[in-house]
Amino acid sequence: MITALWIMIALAALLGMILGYASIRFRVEGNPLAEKIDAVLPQTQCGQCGYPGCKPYADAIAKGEADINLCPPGGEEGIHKLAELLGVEFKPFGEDAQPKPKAVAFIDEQTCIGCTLCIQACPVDAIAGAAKQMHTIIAAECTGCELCVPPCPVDCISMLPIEEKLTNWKWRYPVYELRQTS
Amino acid sequence: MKRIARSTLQTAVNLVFFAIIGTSILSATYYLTHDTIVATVKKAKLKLVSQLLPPDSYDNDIMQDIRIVAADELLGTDEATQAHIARRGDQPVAVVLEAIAPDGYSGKIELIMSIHPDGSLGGVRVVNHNETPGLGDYIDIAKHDWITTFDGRSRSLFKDADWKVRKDGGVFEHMAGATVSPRAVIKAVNRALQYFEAHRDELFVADVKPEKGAKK
Amino acid sequence: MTLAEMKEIAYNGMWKQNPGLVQLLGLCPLLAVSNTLVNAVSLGIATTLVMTLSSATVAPIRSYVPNEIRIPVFVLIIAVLVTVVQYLMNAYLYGLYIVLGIFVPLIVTNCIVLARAESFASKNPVLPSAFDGMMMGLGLTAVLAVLGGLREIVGKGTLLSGIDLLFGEQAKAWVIPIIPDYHGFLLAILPPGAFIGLGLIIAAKNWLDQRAAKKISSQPAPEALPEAAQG
Amino acid sequence: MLSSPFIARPLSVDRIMRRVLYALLPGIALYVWYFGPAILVSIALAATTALATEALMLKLRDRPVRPFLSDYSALLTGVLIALSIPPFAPWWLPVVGTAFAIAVAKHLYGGLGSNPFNPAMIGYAVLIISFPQEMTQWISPQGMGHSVLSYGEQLRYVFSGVLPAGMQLDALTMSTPLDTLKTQLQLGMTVSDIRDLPIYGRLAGKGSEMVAAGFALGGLYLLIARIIPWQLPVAFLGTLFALSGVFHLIDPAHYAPPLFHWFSGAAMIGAFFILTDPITSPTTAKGRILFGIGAGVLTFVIRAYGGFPDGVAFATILMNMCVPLIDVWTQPRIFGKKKKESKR
Amino acid sequence: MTDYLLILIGTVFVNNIVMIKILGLCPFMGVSKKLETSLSMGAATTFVLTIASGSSYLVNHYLLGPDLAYLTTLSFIVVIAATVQFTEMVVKKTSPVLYQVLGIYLPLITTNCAVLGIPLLNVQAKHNFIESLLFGLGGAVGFTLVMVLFAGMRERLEGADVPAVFRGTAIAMVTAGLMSLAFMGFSGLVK
Amino acid sequence: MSKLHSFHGGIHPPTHKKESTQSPIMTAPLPAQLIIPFRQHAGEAAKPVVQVGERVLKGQLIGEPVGAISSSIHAPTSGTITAIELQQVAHPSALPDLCATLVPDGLDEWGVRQPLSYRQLSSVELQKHLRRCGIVGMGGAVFPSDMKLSHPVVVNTLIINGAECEPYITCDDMLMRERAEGIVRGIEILRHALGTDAVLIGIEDNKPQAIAAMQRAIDESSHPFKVVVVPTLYPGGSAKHLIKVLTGVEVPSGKLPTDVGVQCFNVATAYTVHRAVEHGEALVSRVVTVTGNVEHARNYEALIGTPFSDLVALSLPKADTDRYIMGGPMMGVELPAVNVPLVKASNCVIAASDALFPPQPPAMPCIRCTRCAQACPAELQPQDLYWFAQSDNFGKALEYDLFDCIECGACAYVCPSSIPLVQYYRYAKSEIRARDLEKRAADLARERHDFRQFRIEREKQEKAERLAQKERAAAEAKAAAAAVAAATPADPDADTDDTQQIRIDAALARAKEQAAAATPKNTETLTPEQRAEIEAIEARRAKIHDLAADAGADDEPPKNSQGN
Ligand SMILES: Cc1cc2nc3c(=O)[nH]c(=O)nc-3n(C[C@H](O)[C@H](O)[C@H](O)COP(=O)(O)O)c2cc1C
Ligand SMILES: Cc1cc2nc3c(=O)[nH]c(=O)nc-3n(C[C@H](O)[C@H](O)[C@H](O)COP(=O)(O)O)c2cc1C
Ligand SMILES: Cc1cc2nc3c(=O)[nH]c(=O)nc-3n(C[C@H](O)[C@H](O)[C@H](O)COP(=O)(O)O)c2cc1C
Ligand SMILES: Cc1cc2nc3c(=O)[nH]c(=O)nc-3n(C[C@H](O)[C@H](O)[C@H](O)CO)c2cc1C
Ligand code: SF4
Ligand code: SF4
Ligand code: SF4
Ligand code: SF4
Ligand code: FES
Repeated sequence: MITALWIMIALAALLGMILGYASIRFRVEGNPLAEKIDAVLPQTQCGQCGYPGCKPYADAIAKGEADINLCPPGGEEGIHKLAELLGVEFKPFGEDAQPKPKAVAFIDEQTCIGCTLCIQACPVDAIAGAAKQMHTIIAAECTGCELCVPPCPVDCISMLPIEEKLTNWKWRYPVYELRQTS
Repeated sequence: MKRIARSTLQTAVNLVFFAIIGTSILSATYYLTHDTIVATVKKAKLKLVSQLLPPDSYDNDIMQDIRIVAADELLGTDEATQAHIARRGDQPVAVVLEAIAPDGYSGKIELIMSIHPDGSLGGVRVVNHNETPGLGDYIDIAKHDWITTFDGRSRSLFKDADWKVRKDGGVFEHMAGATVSPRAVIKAVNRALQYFEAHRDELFVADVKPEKGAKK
Repeated sequence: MTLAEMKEIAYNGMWKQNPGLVQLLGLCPLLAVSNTLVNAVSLGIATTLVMTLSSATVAPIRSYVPNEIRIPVFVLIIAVLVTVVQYLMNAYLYGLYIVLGIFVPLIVTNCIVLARAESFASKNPVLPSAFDGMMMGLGLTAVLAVLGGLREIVGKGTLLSGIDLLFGEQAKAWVIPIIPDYHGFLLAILPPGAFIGLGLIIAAKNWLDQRAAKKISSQPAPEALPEAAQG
Repeated sequence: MLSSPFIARPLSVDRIMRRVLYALLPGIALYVWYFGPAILVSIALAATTALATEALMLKLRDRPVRPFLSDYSALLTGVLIALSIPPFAPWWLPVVGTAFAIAVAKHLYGGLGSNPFNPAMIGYAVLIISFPQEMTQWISPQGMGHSVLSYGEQLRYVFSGVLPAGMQLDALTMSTPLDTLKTQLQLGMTVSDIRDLPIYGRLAGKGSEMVAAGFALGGLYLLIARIIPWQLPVAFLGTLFALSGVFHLIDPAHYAPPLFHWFSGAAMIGAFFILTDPITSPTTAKGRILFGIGAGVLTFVIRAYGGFPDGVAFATILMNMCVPLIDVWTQPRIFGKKKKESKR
Repeated sequence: MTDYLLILIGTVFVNNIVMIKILGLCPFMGVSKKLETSLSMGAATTFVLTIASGSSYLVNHYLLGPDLAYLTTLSFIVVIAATVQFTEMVVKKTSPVLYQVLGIYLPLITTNCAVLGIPLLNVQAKHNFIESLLFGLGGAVGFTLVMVLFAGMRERLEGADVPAVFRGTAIAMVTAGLMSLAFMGFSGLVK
Repeated sequence: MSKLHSFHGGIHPPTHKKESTQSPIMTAPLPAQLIIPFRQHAGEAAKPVVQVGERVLKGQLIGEPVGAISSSIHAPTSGTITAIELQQVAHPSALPDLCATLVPDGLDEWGVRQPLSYRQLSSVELQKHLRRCGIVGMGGAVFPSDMKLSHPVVVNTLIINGAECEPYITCDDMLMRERAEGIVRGIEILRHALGTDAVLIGIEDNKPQAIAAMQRAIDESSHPFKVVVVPTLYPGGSAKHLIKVLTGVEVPSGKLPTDVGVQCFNVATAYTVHRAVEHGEALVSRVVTVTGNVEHARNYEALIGTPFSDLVALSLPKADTDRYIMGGPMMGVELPAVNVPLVKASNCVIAASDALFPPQPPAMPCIRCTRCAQACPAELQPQDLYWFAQSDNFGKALEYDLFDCIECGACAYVCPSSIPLVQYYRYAKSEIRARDLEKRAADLARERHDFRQFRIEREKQEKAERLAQKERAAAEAKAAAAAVAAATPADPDADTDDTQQIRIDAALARAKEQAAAATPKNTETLTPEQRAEIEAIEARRAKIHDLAADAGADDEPPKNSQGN
């Protein structure tokens, strides 16, 4: 009984010391993983994930606080990439977070009053214009995040889905019906 | 540097604290259950022996009447085992021996048997084996009563040539398609009997006490 | 602990986060000792006991354990509990103890025990933790029972064989021969049978879940219809 | 809209499978010649079960039944299982084995083309592990002078397990040449003593060596018709030959000669019909050689030291496990690249 | 020498820790989705297992002895837990992605049944120090081997038309079952 | 004779070339209407430079190149431009593209032609001329030929591709038979521009007449060109594989032939170069094979923009013809409609019917038989690529060198499971490209987002500084005022005046600031291109507005659908 105690005490003391030392010696600062996750996110900065932008969401995933299926702009592909990066199972979108077709914002300048509110809302500076002047969306830079839509006092911003042209046309997945051949 | 030292020490103390509590509880349980466990193990072995020897055929404490048997080729053992001796009055009734058949279909087959002083078998049981379930495992009493054919057999009744399965010209039955396992058992029992013949006299002289560290 | 919380914990343990089917933790005993119903349930109960106690122990001390020795301490607690259980079994259920073999001490390293200590008990108060431990244990036991029963029936054609190890000789009569004169399908009681059997059970759970999901998604439709008509 | 190319060479899966089935015919014919027609019952049972299970699984999986039933792959699996179990087995043996092979080893993975393990060999492995007794009772060749059952009696035995009065099962069956070799070696006989036993012919088992030769003949046709790649049989048989040759040279009393290994058990049918299953073997030339060598080594090791008389089936599924890795690690160089740097 | 070789062959193939002994399954199932991670996990486990079987031999032989056998489990697991915790800190420091990937399984190496199972089996089989080390190494190599093979198959299965209810873990279980079936082919190699 | 080399794989489909080589090339009659797409070449589409209603002459520029990789478009005959609008073109997507409609006036009146004597010209000047003439590769890739002449490294071998390996197509064959002299002259121009000495002309051995004609023309011209007869093996005409066969050199994956000192041109390209340089003729017509399910399979010299329907009608399609394929049966595309126009890339149109091209049986799963790998000239593992493509595992597909696939279709040709392999590869490739673009857009967005955060931070700081400054100024002013007040306590008027003045100053400053703020705020960081783009957007917006006004309210986003 007493020997048992001594042995366990000695063991515990030794191991405790090793661990205590190691915990200081191998302390990790910051979280490089978040960067990797951020690189996978679509950078739309739309906040649909419930976080104020992509980086915060990445941080939350890295900390294990957020699920990987919250970013609609990333699409299922994005979830797959996250799942792969993190080595977890793929998880489909929830009911409320389904991705929408890609779109760009469009300002009806007939209605635009040049209030600059949308400029302040746009996270990627894709709106050009000045106070009391018509505003324009630089389509190539617009990520389609829709953040500029609600602030507009005269509802002149609409989201136009990106239409298919020869330049962005994609080959379809080959679907062949397995016909019953007699 | 100081921080490291302090953290190191703190962690150690913490862990030691839990170790003390844990060890205490554990030791307590151990000592509380120790006797019961010893008794249970004994009871289990007695139950096994009772299959080989009717309990009313002897009157000594068979668990205390023990002889240490050194490892021997004839027994197939590679470390010392315990032989239990049954006596009625002062007369030896039987010895309970352990033996191993090394050449089963998939490895060793552990046997236990009782042998009367006249060299006849009280009974044989397989305690441990890895034979193919459904094929070679009929040597196990739980599956088949084949093993009881040994009851009462002895080397004076059967010559060496008889200690074989029928297929090889012996007297022992076997199941079609699985002769490896019974061959191994028969061979091992025959050898154990040979061992008994050679050591009959020493075997019935008991060592005093069961030695610690010997095989349970 | 409110009733709703309890329900949630119970549902998690038994179905949604079932250790054996979803979390895939605690697989070793699940697969190794599920060759008969009796073995399976016995080990399941032992594990449940350990889980309840360990969660209940970890919860109150969680704030006093520094992070770097968190695991050693938790494991130490679990090991003590397991060894206690082991000695009790050894003393009072010797036959079963021999059959379950190395898997009794291995409850220590049953992943699900530590996993619950880490992810639930170390963040919650005593009562919910103990309850969580118990429900997780029971969830595992349930899977063990189903798998054990399945393997026994397919493999041997019986149920409850080995019950005498728990209740003594007289219990031998309780064994139910499900398929009389059965030839025995050895695969089921060997390791491959364990894996495949668990795979089938997981698939069955998936199937039930999918069916339930389909029901849910098709149910609200009629309710939503009048609304849509208004709009 | 359809995409190019708009023309194709008229080759199809069912044609390939059919040719493999034809190639099995010489072996089967010799089988019947030497061991009687019981095997045909097994083949019929296994084939029917294979097709029925395939149809059932396709229905359950909501896939079209017709095109997959007529691709003959299930049939081939069934026939191969029937050929690998004792011809005189009770009726449920081929049925259970084939049903397991098709349902679990093939369709749980998505059916034709997706299964990582050779279904027939999985079926065989399941059977030998679950029913070793039934699986080791091989019929002894008719030529050996044992009394032979009439067809009716054979059928009756297969379906009800009842033998005509006075007939002993032992008299009809024997353990196979490989099995006998193994058990007799354990009893201290030497290889040459054992091979003097009446069940042995000139190369290997009497009768079974001819069956193996029949399979080899069919295999050569497949090889010439370019249905199977040469690397697999060559690497497998070569390795088996070399290994057994070396061991036989060193210790002829305890190791059988190479030709014995070639012509007993499933070596020939394995080399040409089983290892070559395209779905479960590697796709690169180098990979196929590795696969064949691995299977050869495993077969020899299991035959010489293992618990099963023949190792071909286990060697096959053990190597099946390695196929994805072999494929990844033996990717060939592509046009315009120096040497493929390893993928990982 | 041949004895040692037989121990290795025995633990890697014949009595493969995962497929035949059914130990260490949780990480086997959990960390085998990708080849790379399974390799890393195998390496980490090999490290821990070898150390664990060596150090627990020392603990058992020099500290405990036959009288304190009841402390075996307790002392082994504490030693193992500390080793793992140490490894965890080092991995966290040196490879954050690996840390994230091994995730819950890294602390769970502690509770990888194999890591406690092998030392306990060592005690049961009365192995000496070298044998204990080899047994640990062989077990770990066997673990890594089947995990890598399994990961390879799972990667390929990703493209297969697996029935919906079997997708994911169910088919992985079936695959593990068939692998275990294959491993039974080794039975009898080392008696 | 130099030693021939070989490449892995390849197939021998039935060639069906006899049908269309029975009669000589015929000049197709002038159609009633020509439709000329502005995107006929690889790279950026040309920009229209004519107005609707304008009369143009044959060879007159109607679309000018935009950007580096682009080419010119010319009027194929004289007539009036009646429309510039979106019209259906020969593209598998069946999507419309910008085209000019030209109604010929029947005069076929050439505009200015400017023949050059190339020997005096530098390579750069020649390139400019070819770009002006709209010369692009006629071998199928329609890559601007001028770009292929401008290369930074030394090219020591010029390879002329007369292989024409695809079944059915015979336009190069006929061109070589009938216009070998022009081709040889064109080759000499190309050789001159590249500055090479060695010229190898690879022709498959199933075209003996073409080989003889070319050899004769070379002998007559006394250029040291070498005609090399190569074995018939599809896809022996692929540039990289022809180079391998002729020189033994493998063009490294991801590299261009010029990286190994070789350049490759099609025979028809050489011929158009000859026409452009020595006759000053822009590329306004080409030879095209019409074959397949027709009564008279033959080759036509047709104007670019001729509707295929006109050409096909000349050859009398058989009754059961139900679809048309542009290009060969191995790599061609099914035409979305038969009235789409002939473009520079159109070497062949095949009338197809189920009897001629039986529909593929339903695809079975891949059985990993590796017949595809044995046939793949790129030495890929098509079955693996397929496995990854069909399960959307694009990362792995890339790892297995998907982009080295030349889409030759050899794999699908031999596949016993009848899997449309090439279609899977095209699908995977276009998904990967799209994802690449998305990735780049995301990177850009991240950059811009970060920049914006930085800017906001900076502005905040500046504002704070300005505020501090103002406060400081105010404090100073106050102090000064106080001082003044203290100095002149007896003069309250002066006091008010001064403080008034300060207030006014402050107000002025404020106003100025506001004015500053009103200058376009978000435009300071824009590059000139972006400014240009904004202008373009304005223009486009105006147009869309017009359209919207025309279309009425229907085009509004359907608001009610979201109304719940
Ligand atoms: C997988 C397998 C397992 C076997 N297991 C056993 C066994 O456990 N015991 C046994 O005696 N024979 C076993 N055998 C049968 C032996 O190989 C051998 O055939 C048999 O013992 C010879 O019996 P016979 O002389 O009656 O033919 C097994 C055979 C196989 C194929
Ligand atoms: C996977 C497989 C395993 C087989 N195993 C054996 C075996 O263990 N022994 C054997 O003799 N024949 C075996 N066969 C059957 C032989 O290939 C062949 O049918 C044999 O020549 C029949 O003769 P036998 O009855 O004398 O063995 C097997 C066949 C296959 C396909
Ligand atoms: C599969 C394949 C087959 C080709 N076949 C030919 C051919 O037969 N004749 C040809 O001139 N170009 C063929 N090409 C195009 C050549 O690779 C190359 O683009 C062309 O010869 C370059 O000449 P150009 O720029 O003058 O067109 C083929 C390309 C591919 C991918
Ligand atoms: C050359 C060749 C060999 C084959 N060998 C086997 C075999 O050994 N076992 C089997 O089940 N199917 C075999 N098949 C059939 C088929 O490939 C198999 O059923 C697939 O594995 C089912 O997906 C073979 C087919 C071919 C063409
Ligand atoms: S939803 Fe996606 S795109 Fe939007 S902010 Fe969150 S991570 Fe970025
Ligand atoms: S313009 Fe609008 S939709 Fe586009 S990026 Fe800016 S805020 Fe988002
Ligand atoms: S299409 Fe691509 S993969 Fe197929 S043969 Fe041609 S190059 Fe190879
Ligand atoms: S040819 Fe077709 S079936 Fe054969 S491997 Fe290639 S893709 Fe698969
Ligand atoms: S229970 Fe054994 S590893 Fe998890």
